[in-house]
Amino acid sequence: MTLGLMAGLLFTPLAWAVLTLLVDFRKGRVVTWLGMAVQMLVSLGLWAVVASDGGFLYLLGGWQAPLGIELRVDGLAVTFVLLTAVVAAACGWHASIYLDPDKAWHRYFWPLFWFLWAGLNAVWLGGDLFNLYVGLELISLAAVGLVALGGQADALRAAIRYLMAALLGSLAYLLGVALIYGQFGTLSLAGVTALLNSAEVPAGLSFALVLMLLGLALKTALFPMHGWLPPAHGIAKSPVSALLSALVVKASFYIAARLWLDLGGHLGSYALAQLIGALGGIAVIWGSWLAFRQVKLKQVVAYSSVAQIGYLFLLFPLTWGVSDAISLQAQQGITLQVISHALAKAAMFLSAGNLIMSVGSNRVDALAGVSRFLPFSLFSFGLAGVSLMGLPPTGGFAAKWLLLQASLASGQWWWLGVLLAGGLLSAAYVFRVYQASFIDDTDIDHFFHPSRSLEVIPMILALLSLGLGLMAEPVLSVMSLPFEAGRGQ
Amino acid sequence: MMRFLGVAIMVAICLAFAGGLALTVWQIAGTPAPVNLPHLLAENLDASGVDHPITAVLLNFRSYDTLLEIGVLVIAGIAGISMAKTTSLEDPDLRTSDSLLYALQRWFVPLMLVLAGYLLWAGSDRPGGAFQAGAVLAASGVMMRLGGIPMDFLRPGMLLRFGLALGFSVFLLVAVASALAGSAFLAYPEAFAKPLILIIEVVLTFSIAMVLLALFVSAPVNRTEEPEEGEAG
Amino acid sequence: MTPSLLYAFAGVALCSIGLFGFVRIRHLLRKLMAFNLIGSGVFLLMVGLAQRGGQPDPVPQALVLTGIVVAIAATALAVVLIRRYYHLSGQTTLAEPRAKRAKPPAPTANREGSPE
Amino acid sequence: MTLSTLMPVFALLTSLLASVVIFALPERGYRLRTVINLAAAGLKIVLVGVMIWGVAQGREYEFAFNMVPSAEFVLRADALSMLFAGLSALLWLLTTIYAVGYLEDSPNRSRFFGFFSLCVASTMGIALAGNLFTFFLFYEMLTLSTYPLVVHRGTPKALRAGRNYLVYTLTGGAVLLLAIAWLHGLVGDLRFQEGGHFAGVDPSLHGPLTIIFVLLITGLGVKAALVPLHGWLPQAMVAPAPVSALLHAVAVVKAGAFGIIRVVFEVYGLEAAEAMGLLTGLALVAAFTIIYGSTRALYQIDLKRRLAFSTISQVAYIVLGLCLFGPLGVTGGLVHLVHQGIMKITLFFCAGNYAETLGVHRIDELDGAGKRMPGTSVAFTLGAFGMIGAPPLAGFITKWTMGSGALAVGMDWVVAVLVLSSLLNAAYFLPIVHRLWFAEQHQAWPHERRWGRLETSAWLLWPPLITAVLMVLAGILANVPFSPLSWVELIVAREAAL
Amino acid sequence: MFASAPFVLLAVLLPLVSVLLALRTSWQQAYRYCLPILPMPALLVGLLAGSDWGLELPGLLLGGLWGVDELRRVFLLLTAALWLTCGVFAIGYLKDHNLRRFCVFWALTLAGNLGLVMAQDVASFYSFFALMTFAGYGLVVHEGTEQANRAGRVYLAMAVVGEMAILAGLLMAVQLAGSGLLMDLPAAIAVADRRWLIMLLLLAGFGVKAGLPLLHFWLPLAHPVAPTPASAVLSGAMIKAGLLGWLVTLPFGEVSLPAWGDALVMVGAVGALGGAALGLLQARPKAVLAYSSISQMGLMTLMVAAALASSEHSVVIFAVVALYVLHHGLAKGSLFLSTAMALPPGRWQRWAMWLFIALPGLALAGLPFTSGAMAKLAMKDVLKPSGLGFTLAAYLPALMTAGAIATMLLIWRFLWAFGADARTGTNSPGLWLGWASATVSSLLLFWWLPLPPGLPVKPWFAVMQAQAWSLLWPVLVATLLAGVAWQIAQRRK
Repeated sequence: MTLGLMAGLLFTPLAWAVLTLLVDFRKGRVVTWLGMAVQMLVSLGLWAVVASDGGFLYLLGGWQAPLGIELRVDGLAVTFVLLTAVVAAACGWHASIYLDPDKAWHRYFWPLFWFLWAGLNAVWLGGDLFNLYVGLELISLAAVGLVALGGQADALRAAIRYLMAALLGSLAYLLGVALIYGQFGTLSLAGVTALLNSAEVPAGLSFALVLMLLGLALKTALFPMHGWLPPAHGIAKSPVSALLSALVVKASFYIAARLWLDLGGHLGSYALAQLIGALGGIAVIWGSWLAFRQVKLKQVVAYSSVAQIGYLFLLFPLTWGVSDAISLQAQQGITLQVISHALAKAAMFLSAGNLIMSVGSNRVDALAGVSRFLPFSLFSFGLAGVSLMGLPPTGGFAAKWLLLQASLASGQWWWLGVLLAGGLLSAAYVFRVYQASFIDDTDIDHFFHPSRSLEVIPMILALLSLGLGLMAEPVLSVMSLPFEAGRGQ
Repeated sequence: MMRFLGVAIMVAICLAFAGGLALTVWQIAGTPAPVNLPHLLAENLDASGVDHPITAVLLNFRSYDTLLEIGVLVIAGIAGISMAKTTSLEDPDLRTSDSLLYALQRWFVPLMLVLAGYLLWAGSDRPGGAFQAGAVLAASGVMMRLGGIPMDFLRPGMLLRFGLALGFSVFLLVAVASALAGSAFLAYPEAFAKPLILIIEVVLTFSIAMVLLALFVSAPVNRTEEPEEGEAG
Repeated sequence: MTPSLLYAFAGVALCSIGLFGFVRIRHLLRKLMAFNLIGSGVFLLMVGLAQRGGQPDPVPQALVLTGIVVAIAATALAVVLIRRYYHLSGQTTLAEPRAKRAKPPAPTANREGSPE
Repeated sequence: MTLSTLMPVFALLTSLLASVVIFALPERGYRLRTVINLAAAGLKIVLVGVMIWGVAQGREYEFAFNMVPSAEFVLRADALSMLFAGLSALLWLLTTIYAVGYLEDSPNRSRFFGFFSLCVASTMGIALAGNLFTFFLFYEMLTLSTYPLVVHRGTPKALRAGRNYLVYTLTGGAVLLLAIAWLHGLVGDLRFQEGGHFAGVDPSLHGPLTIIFVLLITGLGVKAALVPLHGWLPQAMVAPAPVSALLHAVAVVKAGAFGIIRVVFEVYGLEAAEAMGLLTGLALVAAFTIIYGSTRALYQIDLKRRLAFSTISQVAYIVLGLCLFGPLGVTGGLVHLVHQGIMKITLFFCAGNYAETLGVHRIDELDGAGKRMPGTSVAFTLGAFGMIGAPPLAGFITKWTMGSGALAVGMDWVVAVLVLSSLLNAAYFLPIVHRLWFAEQHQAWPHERRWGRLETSAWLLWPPLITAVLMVLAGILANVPFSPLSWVELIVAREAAL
Repeated sequence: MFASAPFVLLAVLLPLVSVLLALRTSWQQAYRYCLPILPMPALLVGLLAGSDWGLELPGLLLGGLWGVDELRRVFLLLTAALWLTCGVFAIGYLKDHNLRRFCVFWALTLAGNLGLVMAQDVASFYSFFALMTFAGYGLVVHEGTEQANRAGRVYLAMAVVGEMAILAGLLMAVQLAGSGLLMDLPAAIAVADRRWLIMLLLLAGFGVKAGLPLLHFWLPLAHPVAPTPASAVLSGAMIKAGLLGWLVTLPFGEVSLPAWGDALVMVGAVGALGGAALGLLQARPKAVLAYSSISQMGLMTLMVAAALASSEHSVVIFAVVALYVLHHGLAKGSLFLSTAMALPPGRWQRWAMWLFIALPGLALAGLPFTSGAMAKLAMKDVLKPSGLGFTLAAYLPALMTAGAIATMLLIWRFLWAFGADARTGTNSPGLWLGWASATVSSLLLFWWLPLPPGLPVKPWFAVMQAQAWSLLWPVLVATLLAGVAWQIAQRRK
């Protein structure tokens, strides 16, 4: 049964990419809905399988680890696959209604969308270093394609800047892979970890890890290297920016986290961990401050992504040199943060899209009076904002709570400041938008009312992010399932 | 003054980077690799259905990489085409009527096609294979295109998109077939390994050539304006 | 100091030169070429390092092949984007245009492709 | 999942579901919305009543599941929570009736009533919370659900008040989260337990525990409007009357005070807090707040701002009562939680009536209002005298028990504070009463609205009268079994028993 | 015992329930006519009460206990009688402007006054005391003139401060006594270590109401501005509440406090003489009467001082104080009512009217065969210095005579001032009936009212004849002085 699921998971996105390439936008829309349903079912099935009897290794092409490529299907990976399924389905559904079918170039939206989805799945499940590189490339190029789709000069400039940053990041990562392959002779992550735990470790190799983390940080837009993200996510179409902010950025972080959890213990150092954590902290403060000052609504949400990404990098200091229990708690916290941020950010971008479409301008102060005539989208924007702020009962709060506990237990109390200040600052820019919409100067309803279903999707995502707070326990239970290597072929 | 400072800093960073890298390489060179992959490869080579090790790795052991890599190529193709908004790629005024080039083409194009064929066939036991053949084909296409020979299959229509997708979809179908047959994704059955790889190679060659050519030809001529989301108009 | 290590160190040199070029150069196409330089440096290093044990190791060469194809795809996409960007805004660098709606400049005589 | 575990959840769900349904209702679904509102309020009172009866019999209502690996979500109905739950359930019904009348034809009422019942749901959650984690959860939900109510009118002033409100409450929330997380890290997940946890704690923990206590009190102090943190309350008066009535008399302000009660009583425990010398500091802050609030109230021209400052000083009574350490003083403090709620909501209802019917917002425009609106003015006068602490009303009971409690413990300066604050209360309430009854109406009402026979619409008139009667009864029949005073004595008895 | 309970409850509840009459403007006139009916149940309780009448109200406040003992019975009689006569007077006096408001505050003050007399537990005593004070404010500012508002403000400010002092004192006392009943307080205060503070607070608190010097400022302001029936009640019954407060809370009979006795004597003396001196300077008749009340309260303070100083005599002194309170209340009530009467045109009726107005005044001064004489005699033989142990006891008789002279002078001043602005005309029947009943009750009814049991039983009329001269000479001296002053005034005019 698991084989069928795995094959389905790998096959469907690529097959649908090709299928949608051959048809135009309208027919592509119908095909995509079908594909989304299949993908959702497969992801759920896989999640259930892993939830019942633990993670397993999936050998592609039947070849054993060092020679062939293996896919590591453990709790964490499956949780991310399911998350991708949910968010991508929502964004796809929203895009199918939001995008104007008559434009000629929109026919190419669906193939790129499916390739992106395939790339994401490849990265979540990847167990082989070089395979991860190719997956990353797949995602980057698809994302750049989506950003540049039908765009004007600004969109293209953002796309190029994004492409350059992504490529440089990938190459840095590839350089690291080359060094590790040179040292260990194997490309499989599990193999390298086993070797590291058993044999003595040459000191020099930490440079390779630093390189890889640097590359991945550049692709995740960590603080000093976040220049490319706001224009790219800000200018792209709303469903695209939702996809980018919620999932694409997380892919490179996911790889960095896996590397850190497996190789960090031996190759990393306390100074490196604290440096990355510090960069994360600055990102939270600086991102929120810039988000507060943006004039355009989508730029606000984009900079908020930069800030929220800062939280993720707190994982590094909190899992280095601490007891397993604390490290597990930190991992759970970060997983929750990733999931709730993905859901909330997607909801925020989609509802921002709705608001912009109805108001006719993407400036924040043009939102006056929306609260009276278009409360539903605004309400989902608010709910998503609440989750970003990490206020109860949302998932953001559960994540923040776990991170607070982990940083307290590990004695690194200075992360408390970052966590709390981040919450407050994000409250600042969310409520600034809210305040702008509450101004009630016009009685006439001159707003364009988007179709009902466009407004429902962000609300569903926001409610999921809200519900996550209450349902944190089962989600986390699967994530931290012990990984039994080698079961199943 | 600022420029000089910027350059100086950048030079310093690059030198540090180079130094660190060199040091790491020197240390790695010092210690033997614990896992001897080539030896392992040699043992399984016969099971891969191809005698040339690189092609075996490419199309059998790490065939998933190749599949995704072709995907990357197709994405580049799609993105390239999506840029071109003209109805036809074949812009009439791009055609030059230079008789010398025309004559030269008559000699070179067939030669290149034969070369591509050879490269494709040699892949199984000598260096060569789908990528090299595809590249040569694309080069010949470019030459013909510059020479002014109309290539209507390059017009953005069903044909172009089908060409792009052909190679990738065949590869995908083969991969899924093996999965449905019970073994893992992309696991060719022992006996059919060689013919399957050959089919994939051939189809890939065409697709790669098509993608590269499409990318070259997609002249960014644009007439309709599409305002950025939320902009006026 | 087997000859393969020589390739590795050459790769290192190429990488650092490429990095310098990539960061400093403003013009997009030249930046792209610098990127390709880094790429080949990395590939050289990968193969060089793996070969230090004497006989050539096919796996990195296959990887390099794949890497090259990916690099080609990325470069091709970049070129298309740059040409389109140039067509739309007449800019060859990523700097923000001064005036918000800068009208694309009149095409210079030697530009290949159809006059606008 | 027996009935006793689900009861608190039902109590919580009544208003949660009500708010969801109301949000979905279209704007013109007026009748349906009112029916839902009232039904939900009535159902909630019934549920709370059953729980009160059950708790009196000693039954245990508890619902728990662990929401996040290290912390669990606990809803528990004990005597103390029933006090606050009962108060907010009762006053929610009255305020709903009032709000229906008040927002007769104003725009987006669905949004208003949706957030209104959401806010009461979070208040109910705060009352029923079984541990600090759940308490914090509902504490923050309260902030979020009250913000839209404060900025309901959308005027720039309201928005500024809303922003100010958020800055205060969110910062307070962050500090509280820090404290709870630290406490959680230090001693693990603490359920509220009568008698508190730190009775015999080893002295080494005293240092951090004191700092945590200060942080907890600061976090809770923001909502309880203790002096340095009270800035948001007067400005939030710009909200519509039912909002300022329910929120600033019952929900928000009491949540802070209730939190402080929970922390001092059932987390630290009175003996431990006394041993660590925490109570004296708190008592000083509370005393200063009482005096400061009353003096500031003297200089307010706007009626609702004066009531706001009076709220600030009155809530500090509760905190002061806590610090009196003896059973009597604590009883005084707790019973004031109920009494002040009833009295203050009466005053806000009347202020709302004056604003809605006569368009009067300033005190000096109130001349002769007694003749024009006798019903409301009688309620206001009773409320005013209650606040002053004139016997036989509810305020007197509180001051009497707190006074004797203070003397029993030997803190005589507390009696002086009580006397001084009663004088100040008299100083800022009696002139209003004078204007109501004895001043002649010398200029026309700013913009008067007629409702036929009654002085104002029935929806607006009955709630203040009912709460006024409640207040008088709470005062006169203080010793009747289920009166606030005897219920608090039950709580203190159980608290002291351990 | 049980039969009395509903009566006691009715006595207090009837005025409270009557407030409902104010709901409709149409019932306004009905309310006016039932004003005198309100105190009737209380009068019945006063007349028929046995010494152990009581009503247990566990639910009320902190456990209520209402009841009447001998001391309270006299106060109750005085209060009920006075409110009855003034109620009748009010029917005629009141105009329709703000009538309902007046009736509501009248009823509330009456309820407070009656309640505090009958309350035996601290909570209800203090509740009714506060109700009377705050409702009294309504009566004081009824006219609504600027002067009335100013007087009201002063009245309220001082009253609230007094209330707070009482609250603090009672708080401490109850906390020491451990029980909520009034009768346990004196014992607790006697043994309290901070006894001086508690006694000071209670003395000052109730002193504001009783008009002690330096705490009396509100009295001369409030009385003239209040409507006549209100000022009559205010001066007659409400001031006595302060006195009652002292009697039931201070530790008489527990411990003798000579020091406190001396202090109070001085205060009483200053009150009596100072009040009279200031009274002479007033132009308006009601102001003069107000100061006369202050001086009379000064005299009563002397007796309280004596009781405090020598605890063994306190029971007898209580009885004399009660008698004096009764006498002063009724007399002062009728005097105040007379200020609002218009003099009849006819010469004979005019002279009769003057005589009847003067008689209560002369009674105050202690004319033989009047209630005043009896009160003065009882006071004289109870304040004999020999029996009392404290230093200033010797001056008491001298002070009493000085007091008598001062009172007589004040009466002449009152008559002169009344004569100056008296108007001739007809009075409405309500006014006649009210005034007549007040005067009759002061002069004649006094003798039939049940006297406080503690008094030594004596053939009072025979004693008066014997002591006639000692009673008369202060009156004659005062009349002589008044005549001289009148001559000087005539010549200067």
